[in-house]
Amino acid sequence: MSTVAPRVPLVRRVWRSDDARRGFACVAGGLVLAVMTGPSGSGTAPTSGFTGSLFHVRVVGFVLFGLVLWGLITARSRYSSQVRAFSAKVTAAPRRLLPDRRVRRVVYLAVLGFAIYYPTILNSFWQEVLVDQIGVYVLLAIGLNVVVGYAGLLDLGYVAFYAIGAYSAAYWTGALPIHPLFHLNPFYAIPLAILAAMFAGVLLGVPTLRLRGDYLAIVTLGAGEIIQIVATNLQGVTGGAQGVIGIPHFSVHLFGIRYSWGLDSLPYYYLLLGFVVIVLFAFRSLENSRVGRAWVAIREDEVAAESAGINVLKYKVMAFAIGASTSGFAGMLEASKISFVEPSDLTVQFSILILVLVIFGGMGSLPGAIVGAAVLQWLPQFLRIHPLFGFQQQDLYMYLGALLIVMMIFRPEGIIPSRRRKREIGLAEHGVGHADAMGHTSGPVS
Amino acid sequence: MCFTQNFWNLVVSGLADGFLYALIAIGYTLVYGVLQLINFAHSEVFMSGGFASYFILNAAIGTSQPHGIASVGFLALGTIGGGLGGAVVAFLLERVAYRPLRRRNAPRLAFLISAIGASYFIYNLAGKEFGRNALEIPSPFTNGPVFTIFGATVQTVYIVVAVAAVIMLVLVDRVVATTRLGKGIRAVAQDAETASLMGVNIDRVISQTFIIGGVLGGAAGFLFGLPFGVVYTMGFTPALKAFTAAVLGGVGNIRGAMIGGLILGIAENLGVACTQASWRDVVAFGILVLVLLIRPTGILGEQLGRAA
Amino acid sequence: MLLELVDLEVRYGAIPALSAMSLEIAEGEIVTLLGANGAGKTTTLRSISGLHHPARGRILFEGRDIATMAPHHVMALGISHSPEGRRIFPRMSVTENLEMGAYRRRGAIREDLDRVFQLFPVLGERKRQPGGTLSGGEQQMLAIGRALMSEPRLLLLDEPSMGLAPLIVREIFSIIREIRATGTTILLVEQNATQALRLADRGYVLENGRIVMSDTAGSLLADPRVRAAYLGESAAPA
Amino acid sequence: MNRITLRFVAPVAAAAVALAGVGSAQVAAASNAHASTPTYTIAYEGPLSGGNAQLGLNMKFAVQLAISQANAGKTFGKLPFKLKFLAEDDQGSATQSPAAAQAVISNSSVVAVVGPAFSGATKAAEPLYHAANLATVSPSATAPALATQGWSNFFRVVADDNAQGPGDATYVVKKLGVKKIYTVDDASAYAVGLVGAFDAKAKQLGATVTHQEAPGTTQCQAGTGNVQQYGALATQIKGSGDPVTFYAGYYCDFALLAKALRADGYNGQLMSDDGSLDPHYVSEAGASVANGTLLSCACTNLTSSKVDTTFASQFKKLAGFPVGTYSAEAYDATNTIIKAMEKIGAHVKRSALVKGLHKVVYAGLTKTVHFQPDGNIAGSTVYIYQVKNGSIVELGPVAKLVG
Repeated sequence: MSTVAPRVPLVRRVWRSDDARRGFACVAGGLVLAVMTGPSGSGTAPTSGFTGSLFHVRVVGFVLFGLVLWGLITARSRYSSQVRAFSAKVTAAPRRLLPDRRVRRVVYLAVLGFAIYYPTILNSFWQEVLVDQIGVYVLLAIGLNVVVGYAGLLDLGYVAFYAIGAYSAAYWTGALPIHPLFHLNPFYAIPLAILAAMFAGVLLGVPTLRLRGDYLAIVTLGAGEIIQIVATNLQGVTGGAQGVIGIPHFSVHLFGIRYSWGLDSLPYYYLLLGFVVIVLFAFRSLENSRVGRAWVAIREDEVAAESAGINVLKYKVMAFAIGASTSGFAGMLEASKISFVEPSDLTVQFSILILVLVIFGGMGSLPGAIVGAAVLQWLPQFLRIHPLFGFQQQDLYMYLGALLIVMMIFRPEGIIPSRRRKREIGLAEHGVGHADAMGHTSGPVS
Repeated sequence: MCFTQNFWNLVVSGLADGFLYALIAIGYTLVYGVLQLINFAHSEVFMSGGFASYFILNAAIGTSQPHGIASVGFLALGTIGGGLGGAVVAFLLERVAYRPLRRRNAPRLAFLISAIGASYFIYNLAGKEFGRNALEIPSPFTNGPVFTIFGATVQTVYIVVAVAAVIMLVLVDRVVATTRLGKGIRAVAQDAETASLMGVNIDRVISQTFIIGGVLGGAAGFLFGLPFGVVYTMGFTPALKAFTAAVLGGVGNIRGAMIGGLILGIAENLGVACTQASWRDVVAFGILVLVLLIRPTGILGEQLGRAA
Repeated sequence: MLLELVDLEVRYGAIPALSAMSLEIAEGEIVTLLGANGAGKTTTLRSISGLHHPARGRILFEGRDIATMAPHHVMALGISHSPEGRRIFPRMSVTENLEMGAYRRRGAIREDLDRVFQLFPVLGERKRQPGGTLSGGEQQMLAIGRALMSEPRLLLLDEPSMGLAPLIVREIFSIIREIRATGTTILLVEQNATQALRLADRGYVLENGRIVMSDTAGSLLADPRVRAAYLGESAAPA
Repeated sequence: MNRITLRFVAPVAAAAVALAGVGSAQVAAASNAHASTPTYTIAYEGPLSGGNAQLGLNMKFAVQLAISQANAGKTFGKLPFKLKFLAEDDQGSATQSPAAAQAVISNSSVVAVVGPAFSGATKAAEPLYHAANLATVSPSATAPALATQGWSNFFRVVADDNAQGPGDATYVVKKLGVKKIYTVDDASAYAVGLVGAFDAKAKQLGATVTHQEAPGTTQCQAGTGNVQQYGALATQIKGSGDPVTFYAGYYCDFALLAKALRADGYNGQLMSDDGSLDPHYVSEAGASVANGTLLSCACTNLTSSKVDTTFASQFKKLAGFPVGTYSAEAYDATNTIIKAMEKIGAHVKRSALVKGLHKVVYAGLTKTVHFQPDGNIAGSTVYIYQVKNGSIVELGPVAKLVG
């Protein structure tokens, strides 16, 4: 008989203990962080980045950081009940206060008031950042949240709809080489741009949303690429790689109101803020409506949803189209604000960035999407001015990539999770439901 | 037709591309087989292979120009080096980005997101550490036209790619069909739980599957980088094409991946002749979308490792 | 004792599947586990082979606790599990399926293959056929044959008669009897309680994840409660 | 119930923390001490981070060098004012550059800007600079459209794409006597403009032109590499039999194309633009492939020529790396601004400096800077270079070579 019981040597026994493993992972994580934040190498000195960050006193700090992390994690798992009790005590006061409807309303109003007042005391640089880098991205994240968070679909071609919005703005205002029948101020073209993006969403969605989820991801990724290639190559239609210049600013001339948005970014900020508030209300009520429930059903078990009479494709396409139109609006607003679109900005990275914002904030959570986008978009700007740990802008996507992995391992529900989503993920991990609309594995398991 | 004039030339360069797509596509297919998951980060396995072979060959050859049998040796060294680099990255990838999620039985969306994160992390780290300019792999041979067939020029590098690819493709096909490891992989792909009841260590088989895919992908990184050099962003487009090839042949089907790769390589090259070179990616993605819509199970159907 | 389950508790998330489960099997015995759908029979077998890890309690195999071991380690100790629904590898040939059963073993398995083909002559006729194309009964035979390939000390059989024609069921049970004759200990989970109890030495009755009765097979077969609950509809297979 | 509300408190808190950070950054910007002699700031806007950082750094240190030399009285003698330097990063991106522009404009001591470096970034930021009547002198933005928007404050010290293209075409047709040309561009804004002008001029001179577009790896840096495509393109070029292939784009893609062409057995003359005028072209293509390649630039290349080695050495001392593409242009742009300021005297206002720049004449390293009314440089010269024995050698200005 060769079925001898596995005899485990000491080294392997230590390795197999959870504590040792965690310790190793924490220290390794610290070292990786040391390399990430360390000096860069180059093609001629490929190891200089590694040696410069690992054979340097700073590495001690990172190893210590790893050890402290290990300690914290171990302590947390050992004393999990005490930790829970403590955090319950800390949050007790707000918990007691917040259920009160009035308190809540006051909080909302205070947030809104803050959002209205605070930008006025910022300098023009941060005002600009607030629109170009934060506001637009908050809107984009809220929109993608419908697709990824509510419907559980992975859309990696979100930039395509942004592009369609931006080029719609250019088209209706006559800035493109091809001209429309009549020219419009971009403000009046907003509905047209939204419709165009929505239409594109349906067009892309209807055939592809029948597919399994991971195929959908690839097809949307391809669609995003194609949009960029088309925008670059169709010189006669889109102006090609040079981009389109001279898209006018928004202006309203209606019912005796005359207002033009100009170079100042604050008016754009308030327009965005208004739009975000409207969209928030709309999405919140959508989440709690029949449609929202259908999305939940699809996420949890697509087949069951289908057999319960829910038109799965319809609701998926709906989510896709809502996300697309939000993205289209954002594209149009940005194009009109800076009067310019160029294809080199319409990259896959852009789509990925928005995805990171949503995941970081919390899939399916509106406050999560807002805060995720605001914090992650503000942080690089802040780090640029006050660089910490040798942060360099060109490494941004390296940090974001690492962040995605870490989030998926430790906190897949995001920093401000949707309660429902968190429960779903928990259940799915115990084999109940799916927590995404990725479809059933068509794997060969019978 | 627009390509009649250059037909055989385009077929030859298409085959060379196709072999590379096939090598990368196998990585997708194997991993898809055992995990039912598209390994989005496979592009970076490919890229890492390119860089590994660059550093190894740089150390071995430097600026000298080897001849004759030495060339073959250095080619083997580059291929093995690329394969090793790819294998290491693929192994770590599975350990760090997938296994913790698998342990928790996380939703598939989480896997995809983790994979995207890993991809961005790896290639940007490579950009940071190795610079963001393309690096030229020291050439183990002098490239040039070798012979013509049907009026098509066949370059040295095409022959190298074809020979290396055929060897590896046959090898992997045999490994999966006949060895104990191959049986483990197929068992896990068909029914992981039952495989574990047969005494298959699923974790180990999954690791080994990533490693095999990594070896092929990494070697492809070397073969790809040989004429064009290596750069940190090199993985994205070829990997997306290879994925298309895998879908074309039927995800999870090893021979399908090979055939899909070759078809895609040729179709793309002929397609370019009819349009501008700038539409090349559109041709490939167009094929992808069409295949997914018309026959999502691919030409040979989805399955792993039907032995013969 | 060859196998002892001591105070076992298994949960699916918050839902308990087994609680305070205790059971023992001596070397050479056939023990059967009876119970309605969802009573926890399959969960018991899956916990023994390491597919589920219990929240509490011990699983002792020859005195050694295997509760937290991975399935492939459990398997290496000599426990072989023929799972519910047969779970043949559909795109592997009959021979390859059997070879999978001997996956942990290195060295010659020719003899074992021959032994299985002797036990199940029909498999010998279909050596090269993909497992997925066999009939239900043939698949069940293949599943049992595959489980035997590892030369187990303890064989776990989960519903070997499920969905099969009565004639085939009888054949399968007679083969189980033959296997037992070679000295292999068997833990049998069955819906077909009469057949199982006729074959077994002892039996346990599970309800809602708890053992509610345990006795010799003969006494259980005679027990009116058991007869009413489990033998009512299938008392006389014709 | 209470959990739902909790979800709303956390964002507020987080947002407050984030915005508090915003505020603290504001304080840093507002510090400008008074001195007896007035102090003015010359700003630089360009990529200092992101994929195009290197190109931006080439310019940034040149601006910094020009300012410190002027302060030391080396360039113009004693000046009636002191100069300060401010660098703003726009990553070369159109969506980032308005914020960078705002940061520059809101600093009241800034009287002129060197930059923005990239055409797209310029298109997005220039309306703001124009509204602030702040002069911008770009060392590198070559899109022709920039000079046609009515931005009176816009200047550039490089020829636009329309100048280099015709110069190159003239050289190819007249000097090389070639009547069939294959042109390829990398689909970047810069290359598309350049190749359009090249094709038009070549056709006007009687040559036939076949054109292909092949998207490149976006200026050798970021984006998605797509390097395997040159195999098929090379096959087509070889099939065409055209004796000259002109590539508009950047060195890394040009190197790949060149290698693919030679591997296919193409023996024609290779030529490219200033995007390829970089020693990396030779190192990436390999000397055997690169030798004989013609390159062009509406600039003199300092890495290879006799012009002012003191600039090159001082630059290296300051920056820690050698001068690169557009370093000399940035240096000239800065000195042109200082020259115009010197003419105005001690009290420099933004609007006065815009007027002053329209009139200034300054003999710089690369050329004599004198602006046309639309901000383009007057009488730009296109230089031809060639790779010989693995290094890039200047042949001379087109006008002289054609004779």
